[in-house]
This record gives sequence, C-alpha cells and structure tokens, in this order.
Amino acid sequence: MLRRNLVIFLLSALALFTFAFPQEAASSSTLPDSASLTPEGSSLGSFLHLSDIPNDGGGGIEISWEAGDSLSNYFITIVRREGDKRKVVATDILASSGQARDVNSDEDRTNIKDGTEYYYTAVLSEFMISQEMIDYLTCDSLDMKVFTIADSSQVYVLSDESGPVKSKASWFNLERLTVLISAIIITFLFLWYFQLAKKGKDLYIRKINGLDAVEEAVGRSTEMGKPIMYILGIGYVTDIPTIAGLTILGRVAKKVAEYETKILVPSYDPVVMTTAQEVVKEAYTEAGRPDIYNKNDIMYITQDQFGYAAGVDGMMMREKPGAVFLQGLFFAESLILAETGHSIGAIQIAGTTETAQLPFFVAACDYTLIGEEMMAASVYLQKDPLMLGSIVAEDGMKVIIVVILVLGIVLGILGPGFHIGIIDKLFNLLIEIL
Amino acid sequence: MKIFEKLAHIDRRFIYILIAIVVIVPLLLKPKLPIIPTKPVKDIYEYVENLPEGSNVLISIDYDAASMPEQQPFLEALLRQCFRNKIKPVMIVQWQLGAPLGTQGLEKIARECNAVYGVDYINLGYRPGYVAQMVGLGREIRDYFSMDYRNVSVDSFPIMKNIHNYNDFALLVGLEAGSTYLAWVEYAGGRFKQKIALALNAVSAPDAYYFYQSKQIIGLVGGMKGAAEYEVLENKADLAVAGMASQSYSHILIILFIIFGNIAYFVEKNRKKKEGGK
Amino acid sequence: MATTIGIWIAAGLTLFIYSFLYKDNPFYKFAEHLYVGITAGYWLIYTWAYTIQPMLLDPIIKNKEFILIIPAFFGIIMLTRWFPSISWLSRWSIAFTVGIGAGLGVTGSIQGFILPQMKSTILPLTGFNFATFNNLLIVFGVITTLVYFYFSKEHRGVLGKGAKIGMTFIMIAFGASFGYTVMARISLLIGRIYFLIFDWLGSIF
Amino acid sequence: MLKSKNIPLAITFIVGLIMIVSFFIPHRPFGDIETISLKWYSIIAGFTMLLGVDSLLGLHFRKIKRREETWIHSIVLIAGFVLVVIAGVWGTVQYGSAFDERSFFTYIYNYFIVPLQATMFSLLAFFVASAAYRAFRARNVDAALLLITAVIVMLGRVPVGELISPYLPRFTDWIMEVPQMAAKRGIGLGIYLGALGVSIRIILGIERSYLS
Repeated sequence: MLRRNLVIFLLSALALFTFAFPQEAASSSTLPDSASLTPEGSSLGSFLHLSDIPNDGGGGIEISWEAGDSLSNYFITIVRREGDKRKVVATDILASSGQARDVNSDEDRTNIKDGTEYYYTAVLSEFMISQEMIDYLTCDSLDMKVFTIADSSQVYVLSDESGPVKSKASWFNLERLTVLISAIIITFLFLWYFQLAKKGKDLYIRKINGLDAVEEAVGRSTEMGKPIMYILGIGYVTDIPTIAGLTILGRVAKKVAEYETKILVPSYDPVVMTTAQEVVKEAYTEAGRPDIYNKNDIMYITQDQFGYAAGVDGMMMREKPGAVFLQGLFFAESLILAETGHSIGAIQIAGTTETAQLPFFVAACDYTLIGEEMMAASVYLQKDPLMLGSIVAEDGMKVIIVVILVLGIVLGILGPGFHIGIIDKLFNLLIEIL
Repeated sequence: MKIFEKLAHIDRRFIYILIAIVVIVPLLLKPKLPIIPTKPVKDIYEYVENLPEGSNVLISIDYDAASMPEQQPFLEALLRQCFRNKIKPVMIVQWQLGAPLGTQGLEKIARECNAVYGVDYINLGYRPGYVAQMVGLGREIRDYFSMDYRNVSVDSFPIMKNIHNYNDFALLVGLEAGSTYLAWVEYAGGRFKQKIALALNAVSAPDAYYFYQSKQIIGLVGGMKGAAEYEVLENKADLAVAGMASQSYSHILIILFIIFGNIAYFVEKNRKKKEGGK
Repeated sequence: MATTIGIWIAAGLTLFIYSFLYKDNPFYKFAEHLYVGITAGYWLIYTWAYTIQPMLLDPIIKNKEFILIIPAFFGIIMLTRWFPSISWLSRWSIAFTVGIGAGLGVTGSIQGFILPQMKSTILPLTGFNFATFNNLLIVFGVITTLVYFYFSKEHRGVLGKGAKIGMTFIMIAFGASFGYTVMARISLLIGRIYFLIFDWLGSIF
Repeated sequence: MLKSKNIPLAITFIVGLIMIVSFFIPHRPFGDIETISLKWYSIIAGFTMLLGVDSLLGLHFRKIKRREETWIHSIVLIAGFVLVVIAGVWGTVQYGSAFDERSFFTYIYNYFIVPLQATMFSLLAFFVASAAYRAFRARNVDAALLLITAVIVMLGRVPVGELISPYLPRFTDWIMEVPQMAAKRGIGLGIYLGALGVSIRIILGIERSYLS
C-alpha cells in the first residue's frame, strides 16, 4: 500500500517542479529628490510604468512608479489620454503607495476598452489638487508637453507621457496553475481508489480503537442488567455525522441483540427515528433474535434543541442505562447529555464531527471518536466501496501533504539555515508554487 | 469518604446558582481589579489621543448581537475619547445585523458628550459591496455612501464637506466578530496605506496578532479584556471593567470545579482499588 | 416610552429562557417557540430584502437582465415539492444548487485552505533560536496530527508513536478551544446579567 | 423518462464542471461566472427558504389541529412569525426598508431577537459550569492534557492570570500560536480533504444521497 502511494507522490512532485516562474524584471526610473525639483528644474521623465493587469478578465491597466523617500508624502494625479480625449482617472494618490489601477468597475464597464491605446501622464503636487486644476487638465487647449503648471495655491509638475499601453483579457490564470495541478492529482487519486474498491479489492482500514470499547461497554452494561441508550443527536438524515451515527447504531444493536438486552434510541427528528427503527430491526434479525426487537424502544421526543436534551435527561434518570452512546451531530445540548450520563455512572462513547463540541465530549466521556475517526469507524463496519475508496484516497493525499512538508523542513534547514544558494532558491520556489 | 460521595451528586441547580452569584456580585460591587493596559491597546489609545483636533476617524461595525458584550464597551470608550478630543467619528457598517448596535452606541455616547449629528459625527449605515466598497472608498466615499443611515444626502452635513477617500481619514477602526478585517487590512491598508486599528472577539484575536507584529495595523484590542483595558485608559470604568471581574471569578470557579471534581474522582478510584473492587 | 416597554419585554424573555435552568416549564417553552417563530419570520424578510428584491426583481424590472429567468425558474420548480405528483421536478433545482456548491467546494477547499495552509507550514529554520524551535514544532505538529488521522495502516511502530504525539497536539488544541468557548459564553452571560441589573432593574430604582 | 434521476445528475455534473473550469479562465464570460453563480445560488436559496417556513408552520398547524401536548406554544410560534412578517412589510412600505432604524421590525430585532439569541447562547455557560464539576474527569492522559491546557488558557486570558505571574499570559499566547495552531491546521486539512472528496463524488454522480 505504502509503495503505491510513493509512486503517486513522485509523479506529483515531478509535475510541481517543472513549472518554474520567470521573474518579471521591472525596470524603473527613480525620481529626482525634491531639492532639485525647482519650477525650471529637470523634468520627471517618463515617470509612470504601465502594464496590462495579468490574469484578469481585461479592462485593467496597472500603473506603478518609484517615489524617492523625499517625495513620499507628495500627491499624484493621473491623467489618461485616448486619441485626443483626456480624462483624470485618479486624484491625490499618495506617492509612497507606488501603484494605482485604472480598471472597469461594476457601474462603469466601458472605462477601459481592451485593445485601445492609452497614454498616461502623472501630475505631482505637494498639496491636494484643486478642482480648477482638474478641469484645466482635461480641457483641449492644454499642451501636455509643458513641465510645470502653477495655480493660485501651488506648483504642479507634469511628467512626460508614457505609453501606449493596451489592456487584454487572459485566457488562463497563471496564478491558479498549482490549484489546477492539485485538482487533477486529487481527482485522479479518487478515481483510482474508487475503481479498486468497486472491483472488490479489499482496501485495508485499521480497526478504530473506539469500536472495541463498544464491545466492552455493551458487555459490562448487560452484566449489570441495565439497558443501553443510543443518542443520535439533533441532526437530520441528510447530515453526514447522522448517517455515520446510524451505521454505528447497526453494529451496537447487533451486539445488544446477541446479549439479549434492551436498546433505547430517543430521536430528535421523525425521519431519523424511522430510519433508526429500520436499522435496529435489521440488526436484530441479523443476530437471529427478531423476536425481542421492540419498535417502541426507538421513540420520537421533540424537535427542539434543549427540549430534546431535557427529555433524554429524564429518560436517563429513569432507565439508568449502563452504557450511553452519543454518535451524530451535537451542539450546546451535548453537555447536559454527557453530564447526566456520567452522573448515573454509565460508560459513555461519543462521536461527532462538530469541532466545537469535541473538547467537551473528550473531557466528559470514556471514549470519543474525533471527527474523521467517526467516518472511518462507520466505513470499517460497513465496507461500502464508495466510502472505502474515498477514505483511502484522502489518506493518499495526506501522504503527499506530509512528504511536501518534510521536504519543506529539509529545504528550510539547508536553504535559509546554512545559506546554500541553490537550495535557498528551491525553498522560495516551493513556497511560491503553493 | 461519605462526603465525597454526597458532594459528587449535589443537584445541578446548586451549581447554576453558584455561577450566577459569581457573575452578579462583582457586577454590583465593581471590585478594583488591577487591569494593566497592554501595548497593543495602548498604541491605539495614544494614536487617537495625539490626533489633531477635527481629524476624522472611520469606524466600521462588523459584529452582531452574539459578540455585543465584547465589542460594545470598546465602541463606547473609543467614542468618548473621540468626542473628548474633538475628533469626528464617521460610522459605516459591513454586517447589517450590527447596524442597530452601532447606532445605539453612537447615539448614547453622542448624547452623553452632547455632540451634534452631522457636525461632530455621522452614521452612514450599511451598504452592500464589501471588497468593492473598500476599494471604492479609496477613490470617493460618495460612490457608495451618497446617503446617511436615514437616507438623507451626505452633502447636507458640514462634517462630510472635505471627506472624499482614505486620505481624509486619520484612522480606520474595525470592530470585528468575523474575518472581514482580513479584507480591510488587504485593501484599505495594503493598497491605500490607510492606518488601521482592530478590535476582535477574544476567540479570533490571536489570529490577527501577526498583523500587529508586522505593523500592518497600529494596534489590537482582544475581546472584553481589551475593551476593559481601553476603558481603564479612558478612565471611565464601565461594562468591560466590571465584566472582567465577573469573568475572572467565573473562570476561577470553573477551574476549582474541575480540580475538586477530579480530586473526588481519584479518591473514589483509589478507594475502589483498595477494596479490590467488588 | 417604547424603549422602556422594550426593556421590560427583553428582560421578561431573558428570565423565561433562564427558567429552563430550574426545569423545563411552560415559560421556557413560550419564549423558545416565540424565538423560533420570530427568527423564521425575520429571515424570511431578510431574504426578501437582501436577496429576492435586489438580486432578482430589481435587475429584471429596472435594467432588463432577463438572464435571471434561469435562477427564478429553478427557484420556482423547487416549490414543486408541495405537489407530490410533480415533486420530482424539484430535484432539478436541488441538483443545480448542489452542483454550484460542489464546484465551489473543489476549487475553494484547494485554493482557500489546503494550499495556503501548506504554504504557511513551510517555514525557514535558521539558527538555533526560539523562532526555529517554534517553526519546527508547528511543522512537526501538523505532520503528527495528519498521522493520527491516517487510517490505511495500523498505528504500530513509528506510525504509532507519531499518532500518539499527534494526539497530544490535538488535545492541546481542544483544551485551548475549550477555554475560549467557556470565555465567550461567560462574556455573553455577563452581558445578559449586566442588562438585567443595570438596564432593567436600574431603570426602576 | 423526464422523471429519471439522470437529468438531475447531468445538471450537477455540468454545473459543477462549469464552476471548476471558469475558476481558471478570467476571460470575459468565464471570469465572472463565479460571482454570477453565487448570486443565482442565493436566489434559489431564497425560494428554498419558503419550503423551510412552510414545513415549520405546517408542523405547528398540525400540532394545533391535533391538540398535541404543547399546542398552545405552537400558536405563540405562528403568532410571532406573522407579527414579524407584517412588521417587515409595513416597515418596507413606510421607510423604504424594513431594516430602517425607526421601523417596528428593527424594534422587534432589538428587543426580541437580540435578548433571546444572546440568552440562548449564554445557557451554555451554566451547562459548562455544572459539567466542569460533575463530568470533566482526567480519566486518561489525553483528557488530563486537555483540562490542563484549558485551565492555563482560561487563566491567561483574564487579569487574574497576570497576578499569578506575568509569564502566564505570554505562555497562553505561545500555546495559541504554536501547538494549537499546528493541530488546528492538521485537523482543518483533514476536514477540507473530506469536503473535497464529497464535492468530487457529488459532481461525478457517485454520491446521490442528496437526491433521495
């Protein structure tokens, strides 16, 4: 079994490493510091750096610039030119933020049309740009070649026009390549194990140690001549933990039939009750004791969370079961049930996927099936190929994850740890790929 | 060994009364617990304290009734501080279910500090939009908030005259019960360099701690304990400070229950073992 | 005036619910059923105000987005469950929603959780300091927890020890979640009792 | 033919596949399929809400008709439902939105739903207290470890913790940031792998329980 997982792992590791990403070298012209920036002084040059936003649905231009720290609290207003039409696309952006995006928003879908050429100019100002200045920037008489424009309050410095730039939509989002590869590997793993399970090849699932606690609990309870109580929680038939709870009920009922004692199943939902009655009846016939199956032992209490807890509590105090099973979907009411079960001295075996309730079950019950363990227990009992295949496939994925993490440790120690150049690069590559 | 036997089976209701007493008494007596403000909370307090008069603070309500005891006290303490320093809170809401709570807190403290609506503070209420709205606030707040929470145009209020985008807000304070703060930090902080302070429920506060270490947020208030620290800084002890006493004593009571219950359990087990078990 | 009545109603309902602590009684049942009824009505209005109207009716009426007929169609045939003879039609819309959910489930769990969590568990281990110790412990914890949930092989030998250590990590995580849940619920209790004492009784005396 | 299960299974397969494919293609029609499908999902969920409300009201009407033991409370439930719906409609008519501050609908939210919800949640504080005394036992090493960590975290998060020792809160922070983080991640990976498995089985039509 482990050998096959290793083969699968090598295949996936190979696929992951062949896709190294070329680093985009961003050339940039640094801005002269403010001292030399006098009205007649040197111009900003083609200050803005333009590119189409990659991996997007089009209609997006990335505008970035390098602002020297002396200019970090200046403001930048960006003017776009399309043919002879000019438009102010962004005002008063902090120079230190280093980038802005001119994109289509939900309201205005035609701001940027793919494939058309745009030219951008930056207007640098010490204070917020005035409204007249904004109007002036877009009027036709303005000649954009001039370096500085002054208005009543301050001097604005214009950069050269940079461009042209076109926006385009990309057909494949490169950033999500790793997700694609992982999805392919995982789906392949699932299908592989489904076929095996369907062909009847018995895939091995270890015995969940909670299950032999079931044997012991039912045995001890019958010695004391006490009934067994099985509580399915407040889930519905469509909830996965309730389905798993019903499977485990089948096993417990079969054991109870063999020991010829009584099993009580108080239910929260009528549909779950009828299903439970079917499961118990079938288990009793399987154990060869259909005669002692009593339909009324599986009864409906109420469909209200704490009302159900109070009802089951009362029954526990009256019937004093020797063993209590809490298997299914539980919320805050689980505490009342587990507490009363403990106070009457019953052996309690709990199981749920609700991570919020698990700590309380672990503290209050003798044995707890934690999340996935409950699923595995129901699969161990019922050997349904559908579930068997998926549990083993998930195990396969866990092997892949663990191996990649171990690889991370090795690279982590050698790369950053001992500063071995190439391993360091490999280490960062691994992080970037994920 | 009889008493362990009897005590192990005392009635559940007696314990309910005990926990109720341990919560009620400190609320009434308001004992002076030494609440020492920690650095992440002090950073927010000092930042707001040194803001120039008339600067605006954007407060986002991202919690609902279930986390009211942990968030409302901090909201009220922060608003008191703002009004005292003539700082103008602007309230917006990302979680609709929190809108009534935000409004309640704002109106209560505004009345207390007799602040004038539309001049000293304003409540813009809830608008859908989430991330798109956060980015939109970088350009013009009126794209998303053209009306206040009573559908009155914002331009009819003097406070909104020079408020356009993040540049006009000295600080963004997010009161968070869920993970909306991740979007605030990524968009408002990352893209528009907006200074951010966060108040989170006790459960999720540890997850946001590394934002504070990496300086992406200026400070972090965690649960009712953080709120109590802020009330101590604002030296107006209220729900959170009183609550912290009850919280401390309830925790101690539950811890004693666990310890005592286990002592009885182990004594019982040894007794059974000594008798060789029936 | 309305707020004082409101405070009395809220205080009454709070005491009705807490009466369950004494024993299950008609007062508790009254408050509980009222709660179920009111929240059902609240979410119906909420769904209308924030889903049906803004996403379906307004777009169709105002800006003629007739493509929304498709979800409306699937929504309406969902209601065929009321008529047993044609209730099989509702399976189509269940299939449609489950299809969307499953599609999002596949990409969402990989991109939203599995890859980022793996990425943040690959940590630099530089020098013998506290940070490296922590990083190593985190990666070791994640690995042993996964080993605990490994079902394809018997937990014996190295795998057995790994699972045992994994169990320790799980127990620490459960202990922390136990502590936080207790803290959050006690905060809520304090909030309720603060309301009863100061807002309610406070308004009388 | 129309009644057979193949059509729903085909719908699930096609819709699931489109969702997955459009995740990788940002270009025009595919790029915003995800946002559109989320909107459609909530529209259909809105209609499903009617089914839920109907089954709830139907259950309680039957209880009243058959004079079952708690039939009076069923009347209270239905009355509460009708009251809120009328308030919602009236609020929408009067203020343009039921959720407006001044509407009776918001009044019901503030003075009925908030107290009821907060009180229901706070009940757990009582149950935990009594379970702590009567049921939480360190019966094995694991349970002991759990209880000890719980005690440390509970002390570390309240001012009393700092009184005991200034290192306690820092130790609690360490527990939260290292061991607890690692285990939460491991458990989370397990759960999401399971969810991934369910999603794949549903799309491929292997898992059919939702159609029963």
